[in-house]
This record gives sequence, structure tokens and C-alpha cells, in this order.
Amino acid sequence: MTEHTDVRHAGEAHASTRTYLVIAAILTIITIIEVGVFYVPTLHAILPPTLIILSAAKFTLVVGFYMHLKYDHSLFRAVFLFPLAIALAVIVGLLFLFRVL
Amino acid sequence: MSHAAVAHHTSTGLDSRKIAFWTFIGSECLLFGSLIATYLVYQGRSVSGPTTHEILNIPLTSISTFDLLMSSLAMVLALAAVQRGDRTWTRVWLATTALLGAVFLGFQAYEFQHFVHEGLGFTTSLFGSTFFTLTGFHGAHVFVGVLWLLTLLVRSFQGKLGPAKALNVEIAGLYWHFVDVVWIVIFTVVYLIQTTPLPAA
Amino acid sequence: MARAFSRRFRASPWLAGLVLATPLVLAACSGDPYPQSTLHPASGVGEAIDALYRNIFWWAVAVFVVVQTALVYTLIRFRARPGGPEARQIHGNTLVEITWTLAPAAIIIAIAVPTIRTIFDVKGDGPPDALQVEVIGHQWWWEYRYPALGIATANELHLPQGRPVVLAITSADVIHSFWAPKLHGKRDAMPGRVTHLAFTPDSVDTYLGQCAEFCGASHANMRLRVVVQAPADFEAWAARQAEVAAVDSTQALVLAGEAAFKKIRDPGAHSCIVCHTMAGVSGGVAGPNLSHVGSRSTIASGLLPNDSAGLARWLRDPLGEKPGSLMPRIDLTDDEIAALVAYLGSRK
Amino acid sequence: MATTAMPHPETAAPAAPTGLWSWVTTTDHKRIGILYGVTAFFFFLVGGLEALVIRLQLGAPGNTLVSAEAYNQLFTMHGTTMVFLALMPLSAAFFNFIIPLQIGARDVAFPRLNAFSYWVFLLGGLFMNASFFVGPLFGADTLSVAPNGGWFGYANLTSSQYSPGPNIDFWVIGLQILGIASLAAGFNFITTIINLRAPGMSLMRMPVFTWMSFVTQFLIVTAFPVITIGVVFLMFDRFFGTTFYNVAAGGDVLLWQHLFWLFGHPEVYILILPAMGIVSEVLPTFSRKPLFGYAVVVYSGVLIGVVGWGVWAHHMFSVGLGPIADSVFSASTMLIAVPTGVKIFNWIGTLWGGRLEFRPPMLFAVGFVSLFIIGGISGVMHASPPADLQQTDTYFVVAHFHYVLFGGTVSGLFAGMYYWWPKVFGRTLRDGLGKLHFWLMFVGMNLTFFPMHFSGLLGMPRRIYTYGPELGVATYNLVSTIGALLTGVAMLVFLWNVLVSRRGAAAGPNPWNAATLEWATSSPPPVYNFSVIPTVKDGLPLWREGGMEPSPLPAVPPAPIHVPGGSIWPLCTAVGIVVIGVGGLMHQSLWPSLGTALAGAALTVVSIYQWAFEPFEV
Repeated sequence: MTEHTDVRHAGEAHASTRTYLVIAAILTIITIIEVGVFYVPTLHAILPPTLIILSAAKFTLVVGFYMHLKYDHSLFRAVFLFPLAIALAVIVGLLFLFRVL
Repeated sequence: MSHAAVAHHTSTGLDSRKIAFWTFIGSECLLFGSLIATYLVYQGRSVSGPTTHEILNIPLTSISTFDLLMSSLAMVLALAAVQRGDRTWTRVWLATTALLGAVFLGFQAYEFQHFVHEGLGFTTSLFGSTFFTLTGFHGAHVFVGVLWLLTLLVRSFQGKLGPAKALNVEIAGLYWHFVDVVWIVIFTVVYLIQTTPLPAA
Repeated sequence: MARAFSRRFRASPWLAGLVLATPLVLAACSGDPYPQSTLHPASGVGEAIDALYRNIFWWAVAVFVVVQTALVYTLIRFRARPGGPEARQIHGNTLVEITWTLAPAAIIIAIAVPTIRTIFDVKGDGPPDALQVEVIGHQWWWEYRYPALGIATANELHLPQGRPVVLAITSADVIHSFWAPKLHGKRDAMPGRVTHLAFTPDSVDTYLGQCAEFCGASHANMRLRVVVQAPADFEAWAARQAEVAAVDSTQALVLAGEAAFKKIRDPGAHSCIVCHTMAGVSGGVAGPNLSHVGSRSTIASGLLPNDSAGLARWLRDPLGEKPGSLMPRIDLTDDEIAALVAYLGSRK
Repeated sequence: MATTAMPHPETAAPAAPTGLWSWVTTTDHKRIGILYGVTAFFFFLVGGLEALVIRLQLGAPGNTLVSAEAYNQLFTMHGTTMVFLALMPLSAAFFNFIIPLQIGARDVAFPRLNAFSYWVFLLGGLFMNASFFVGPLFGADTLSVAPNGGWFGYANLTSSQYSPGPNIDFWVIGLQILGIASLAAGFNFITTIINLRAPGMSLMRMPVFTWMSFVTQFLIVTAFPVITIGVVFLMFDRFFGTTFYNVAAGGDVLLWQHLFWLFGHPEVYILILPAMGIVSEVLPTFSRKPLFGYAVVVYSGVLIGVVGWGVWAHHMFSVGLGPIADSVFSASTMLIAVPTGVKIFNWIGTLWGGRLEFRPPMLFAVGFVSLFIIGGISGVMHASPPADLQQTDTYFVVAHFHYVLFGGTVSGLFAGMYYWWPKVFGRTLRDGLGKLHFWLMFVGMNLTFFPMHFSGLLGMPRRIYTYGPELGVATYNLVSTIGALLTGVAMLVFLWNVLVSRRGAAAGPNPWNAATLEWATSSPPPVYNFSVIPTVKDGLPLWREGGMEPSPLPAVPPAPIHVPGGSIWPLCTAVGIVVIGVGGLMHQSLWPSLGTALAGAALTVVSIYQWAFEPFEV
């Protein structure tokens, strides 16, 4: 752990406004794709996996850029990703136990 | 939150409130994780009442999803404005974020009223119970978020939200983005992945 | 004080070992003072479970003796003595750490292998020709149905000796757990689900058991018996159950009892026929099937002996005998009780 | 509240304000720790009395001391009280008082949030136990509306169809309130341990008690949301008639079991890890040598916490999840026995080569190790699903978890009480009475719970208010009852020791000559803990030459120290939350219920805003 005495100014290595607009555009595009894929009957078979991947991408974008997890101290990643991993494991575990998966 | 703490010793040089809040967000992952797991486990097990295809309105919800995405953008710009000490744009973006959040709640209120009208009540079926509980919990979080943003807006007008207080807005931002991210998952899990077969197109 | 302490400690592992062994010795030789013992299986699957349990048990005793002795020895040897040696400032020892990580891991594997094998042995799917019995848990009694034989009974499950049986277990209200320890481990009876137990009873006997999942006020009173009979006796019993027990019209008391049974009381729910099925008389399903209640050895899910005294006590105050019972207190005159006792007793 | 004036260097540190108001508005982690300890020990005695009545009822077959309904309320409240109102808060008392001192901090990261946790716990505990007395308000007689669905509250027995009374409402709302207290404390301590360590105290130089508490807080923060959702579903089923656990509508009773045990098993590690931490502090001090394999003990604790998330369905082997699920959960349960075993061996390794002084803390710590070995082994015996089919829901399991929870956690907590008593109150508890207390409890505990192994193996199920003489377990139950009475006496000896020791000789800063940082400051510590925050150079700062600088700490703080004042808002927010709960309790009648709930909500929101904008400098 690095030793700091002063409270480091939050987000000094934060992204610029331009990045945020780009991220917003990407998120919008992904959402449009998601809804688009939903209406294509032929893709119906692979709908769940594609949608999960697309929403995971949106999830990562928002958490990484808008919530600064990519730039901030690795401690925040640990404190967030460990419970997130447990949550995902719980969901998958329950889906197996209730024979949904 | 109370004004910036006197610079005192921390082991990591990070602000305690930000550490605590990320831990809180981690804990909320379990809260929404359990709700989502229950929704998925109970999907298709209702014995009565309308099914997902008969009642869920994808176009309308896509718009509210876009609305929430844009509110995340407004939130980030609000934070940038506070950090720059730009009072005007701080207030503009805070107000915009709160407004977009309120619009989302409006969409949801309309959707809930419409579902009840269509015969899917809170106690009608498993689908009703799980749907309203999951989206209701999320809606409640959005409502708290809007209140929080309006409080920050008032603080800004009182001149108590200078650059030194940027952390308060950053933490509100973390909360808002998390609530947006939870909706991203809900939008996919509830609205788009409808495992029950599509009616003949 | 330290000396007294360590002497007390030195005795404890041997004392514990001895005390642990007593039930095994005791139960083996005396009659049957432990009817619900899990240590005396009477079915193939029960023996498999018991064998696995004994395997794990001896591992446990071994670990217990080794580790407790190590602890006690360390306490005695290194206790502070006046002028004794100073403590050695040891921080750790990687080799020792590795050994006492691998040792428990090895023991765990030694237990896990037979465990996994036995899991698949007892997973509850009997042969196709097995006797199928439906077990339905109610708040606070057991219902058994034999679909192939078209008969239904309560609390006392009759099974033929030597023939495999598959119990399809479910519940009509809350979660219960069907458990006859000498025949098999317990299996929960859950509303909305069907779970299974498959076993083959070895010997003719009556095995006791009771509900093992907390199910409300009279969870303690939800007892059961499994009556394993020789195949011929079972066939006779089943045939008897399928018939309608004729009412002996020469017995005035029995006839009065039948009338009392059929009587519509105020309030209506207090009438016997509303809740009970009596072959040829009534079809109520809320309570146990009484068509052949006379042939059972106990009533009220094993609480009372099935004799006139027991029947009278139950009829006079069911809620007193079984708290929370869904059978209400019916104001019966003594004559009606005597008549009902005679009538029900005759339903052999 | 005005913040306390900063002391002038020459003047002594500000004496802690006294009087009731200072306690009601305290934000000092030491006072909150004492409040937690006193309240939790009161509830521990209440739970103990409930256990005594249970044992008296089961002392003989067919006993009629208490009715079936009363017995079901007693065993439910015994379980719920011991888990949520006694053992967790007693551990929290140690978290509060000891963690800041062990890591060299002046207080926790969020002092007012800390006070809030205590007040919500206190009011939640009172709310839950009020159910014993408020029967008449619901048109029932007293002692009839306490929760009676078991500490596990399985669906659909706890649904409004099969538990129509307010009993389960008390349990459900009480649990939600207590959940808030635990979660708030969880975030507070995780941030404190991460961010307020003394300079030089890296994670691997942190005392083991703080490490185990750190793992415990992560388990709390991740496990409580799951049971909160499970209980929300039960609340909505009971209050609004939703169909989560309604089988007729397609609901599944197993959903409750999964959600409960997903929380339930991390919960039992939440209960045991702090005690393991205390033992890992006490054994080295009284063996006069460092803990054997510090890193291994720490990593084992972390491993137990992580794998603890993967074992929950070993509580459901009799449900018939299928051979594959049973095998997976059996394997993960057996896997967790390895790090637990490693911890026990490391404790014995700590004793090895030591100069063992059997003062009361050491007795209880060694008692913990010895009894936890038995509990751990009997646990592994039903980690195997086929064997568990015979043992689950019998008194064998009751014996197992009492060996682990009573023999383990309670012994560990008493070791902590005897160990840190001088640090908290400035006086040491009497040795003689301490040893008597230990031996009475050790013998009483074994007399009570060892025979339960046999009554369980002989087929005595759990939660039965009576049993027939034909079962053959009458003698074992009688011995258990005698043991319980003896254990009760042991508790009286402890209370006597507490009273008698109030005027004992003043204990100095380090009566046991221990190694960790809390022993560097005075006993009881000043309100600001350390006159100057020391720099730590070693995991055992007080034992190592130059392990702590400056050594010894200056008596009077060289520079002015800011000590945050009190605040009433945490208590007000807690009252608001409980008023919402009372509103929920009246859900049968719409308007009074809605009115009370809204009033509570208003009080809560106003208090939160006051709390947020009150000038308060940490």
C-alpha cells in the first residue's frame, strides 16, 4: 500500500469529456443492437448468449469509465469485483440447482 | 455529506467514504443478484396471468433504457463540471440527470399502471410478484437517487458545492451509475431474454 | 491449579472415547431399548449408510485421539514451571505446515470416496418391479396410498419383507420429513415436489420413526410405524384393506356407533364424515382414512394405543392429546363415545 | 452538536463527558463497544434462560412444564437470540473496542454510523423480544405471539396460511432491522481496517483478531443482502399476498431454503471467525511466543471465508437435490475442513515450545481449541450426505453446532472478555473466580452437549417439545438438563466475578505483557486512544525491539487532538426505522399501519438529512 498523507484529489487522471461522449455513443449503439437482435426471429436460438455478452459489455463500459474503476486505485476493484463475483456465482449456482440451466 | 474532513492520516491515501461506498455497491450486487436469480428461477412457472410476451413492451422500455443511459452521461458531465468549479454547468447537468431519472420513473409508473390494467397485478402470479419486486426495488433506488441529486442541486444553489466538495458528487455519481448498470442487466434479463417461445411472428 | 487442570485434561480423551462407545455395546445385547436408533439398520440401503457412517466414525475417533492427545501433551509438557525454560520464539515451519495440510486432506479424500459412492447407491431409484407407495405428509399425521393395490391407510406403513419398495414422498401442507431410522435416512416431504426413498426391508418387525422437519405445533407428535410383514401376511393385509368391513348388525353398540359416526352435527365441520373417509359411508379427505382403523395398533399418529381407553381419550379431547390438532373438540356424550369406540374398533 | 474544543497541549486530554446524554449521543468506539457488550450479554442471558426452560421441558419424557406452542416460541427465540442478539453483537463489542486500538487508529472511519449500528441493534433486539409481552395488543394472551417458526423460519410453515398470527411478523421485521445494523457496521469496519491503519502496519503486520474480523465483515456485507431478499419475499407474501412461496401458484418452498442457507453458512463463519481471532491473540500472549505460522492462519481464515460461500446446501442433503449436487456440496464442505484443521494445528504449534501460563484467558482459549476439535470432527461426520440423512435434524447436529458455537465461539468470547477486561475497565477480573467459571462451564458444557450425540444417533429429532419414554433417550436428556443447570451456575460465577472485580487493583497498560498495539496505550485508553499515532515496524510491535515508534507513547499528547463530539441523529434515525417496523407489524389494518410507517419514514429521512448536514469532523 502506497503511503499518502494528503487526501489525493479525486479523479485527477480522469477521462475527458470527449471520452464520455464516445462511451455514451457506444452504449447507445449496443442498446440498439440488443433490441434489434431481439426482433430477428432467425437469431432466436442464440438470443440469450448474445444478449448476455452485449449487456456485459455495457456493464463493463459504465463501471470502467463512468464509475472510474479503470483509473482508480486497485482497492476499489477488489472491494467491488469480489462481491460481484459471488453474486454471479450465486445466480449461476441457483439456476443449476433449480434446473433452469 | 459533511464538509471535507480535515486532511488526516489514511493508510491508502484514499477517502474513506469512497471505499465504504464501493463496498456498499459490492453488497448491493448481492441484493440485486438474489432478486434477479429469483426472477430467472421462477420464469415460466406462473400458473395463471399474462406471460412476458403478452405484456412486456419492448419499444417503450428501450426508450426508458436510453433515457437512463443518457442520465449517466449527464451525471459524469456534472461531476466534471463540479471538479472544474463551473457552477452553472454543475447545476445544468445535475438538474438534467435528476430530470432524466424522474422521466424514467414516469415511464415505470406508466408501465406498472398499464400492467395492472392488463391483468398483471402484484399478487396475480409469480411473474407479477417477481417482476414488480425486482423492478420495484430498482425503481426505489432510482427514486432515492433523484432525491440525492436534487439535494446536491439545492446545496449547489446554496453555494455549498464547490470543487472541494467534488467527492460528494462523485459518490452520488457512483450510486447513479450503479443503479443504471443494474437496469442494464434487468433490461436484458427481464425484457429481452424471454425464454418462453416467441409467438408466431 | 495448573496440575489439576492438566490431570483433568489427561483423562478427557479416554473418558470421551469410553462414553462414545457405550451405546454401541449396550444396544447390541439388550432387547430393543432404542427403537429409533440409527445404528441398527434393517435394510440393504440402511446397512450401506451405516457402514459408511462407521467408516467415518472410526476416522473421527482416530483424529480425535491424535489431536486431543497432541494438545494435552503440549499443555502438560510446556506448562510454565518455576525456573523452567523460556519460550522458544518459533515463527513457523513450512515443512510442518505442509504435512498438517496434506494429512487432513488425505483423510478427507479417504472419507469422500466411499461417500460419493454411497450417494449414488441411495439416490432413491428402486427396480421397476418395486412396490410403489405414495407417502403424503399432513399436519401432523402420515397418509400412505398403494396405487397398485388401490388402498389407502394412515400412520402405519405395511410393507412385505424382502421386496424392494419405492416411497414417493410429498406433503399436503408444510414441509415434513419421513424418517424410519432403521430402514433408511430421512427424506423431506415438500409441498409441490415428489422425493423418493428406495429400500428393501430385511426382516419382519415393526420399526418406529417420526417426522424430522419442524412442521408446527405438533411436530413432536407426528410419529409413524413401518410394519414389515412376511409376504403372505402382507397380501392378506392388503386384501383385507381392499374390502369394505361389514358392520356386524347384531351388535347394538356398533350400530349406534355407526349412527353417531354418520350424524351431522352443529357446526357441520364437527361431523365425522366431513373429514374422514369410511369405506361405503363417507369420503372426507381432510383427516386419515378410517376404513380399517380397527386393524391399526395405534391411533393419533402413534400417540395412543388403539384400544378402547386410547380411542375414548382421543375422542374426548383431541386438542389436549395433540396440541394444535385440526380435529376439533366435539361435544360427545359418554354413550356416543362408547358407541364410536365399539364401531371404530370393529373396522378391522 | 458543537465539536469538543481542541485541548491545549499543556492541559490534560479532555475528560470524556459524563451523564446519560453523553451516552445517548456517543460516537466514541470504546463507549459503543461497552454498550454493545452489555446489551449483548443481557440478551445472552435471556437466550440462556430460554435454553434452561427448554432443557427442563426435555429433562423427562412426556413432560408438561411448557405447552407445545410455548416450547416452539422458546426454541425459536433461543436460536434467533443467541445468533443475532448475543454472539454477533458480542463479537461486535470486540470489533468496536479493540480493532481501532489494534490498528493504531483514534476511532472507526464513520463514528456516527457506528453509533447508528448499535442503536438499530438495540431497538431491533427490543422489538423482537417485545413479542413476549405484547400478546394482548393482538387479542392473544402474553407469551403467545413470540416467533415460533424456528431460527431458520422455513417457508411455507411461516406463510400466513400456516402461521396466521403476528409471531412470524415480529421475526421477519426484527430480522430486517438487525440486518441493517450488521450491514452498517460491516461497511464501517471494512473501511476502518483498510484505511486507518497506523503507518508501517501493512496488511501482513495486522493482528490476527483484526484479520479475522476483516474476513467476517466481508462475509456480513455479502451474506446479509441475500437473507434480506429472502425475508422481503416472506414479508410480501405475508403482508400483500404475493406468491413467492405459494406452492399452488407455482412458488417453490426450496427457494427460501436456498436463500436462507446462502446466508446461513457464511453466518456461522461470521460467528466463529472472530472467536478464532481472539484465540489467535490469547494463545501467543500466554505461551510467551509468537503465533505459529501467522501467514498460514491468516490465509486459512480468508480461505474459510471464500469457500464458506460454496457449501450452503449441506444443510439440505435430506431435500434430495440429486446425487450430483449432493456430491459437489459434500466435497466443498469437506474441503473447508482442511483450512479449519490447519488453524487448529497452528494453535497447537503456538503452544508447542511455549511457557504456558494458565490464566483465565488462556484456559478459555485452550478450552476453545479442545472443544472446537470435537465440534469440527462431528461436523465432518455429517458432511457426508448418506450419513447426514441419519444425522440431520437430530440432536447429533444440535451437539455438533453447540460444540462449535458454545464450546467454540462462547469460550472464545469469554477468553476475549478476560483478556481485554483490564484494557476496557482498567481492572483485571479475579483469577480464582475465572478458573472456577471455566471449569464449571467446561464440565457443564460437556455434560449438556456430549450426551446429545447419543440422543441424536438414537433417533431423537430436533425441535420436539416432548418424546416418548420408549425412545430410550430419557437418561441422556436428563444428563443434558443437569449439564445445562451447571452451565447456568457457571454464568452466575462470571457475573459474580464482574461485580467483585469492580474495585480490584488498577491494571497497567499491559498487564499480560502482550505484543499488539492496544497494549501500548493506557487502561482504559483516553478518548483519543493514542497520544501520538505510533509507527509500526513489526507484527508484534511491543515484543520486538524498535517494533513501535515512539516507544513508550508520551503521556500527554504533544499536539492538540481533535475529538469529534456526539450526535443524536444516529439514534433518531434508528428510532425512525423501528417505527416503520411497528407500522409493518400492523399490516392487518391499512390506515394505522400506513400512518405509522409514513411517520417512521419521515423521522428517518429528517434524521438522515440532519445527520448529513451536521457539522461533524472525523
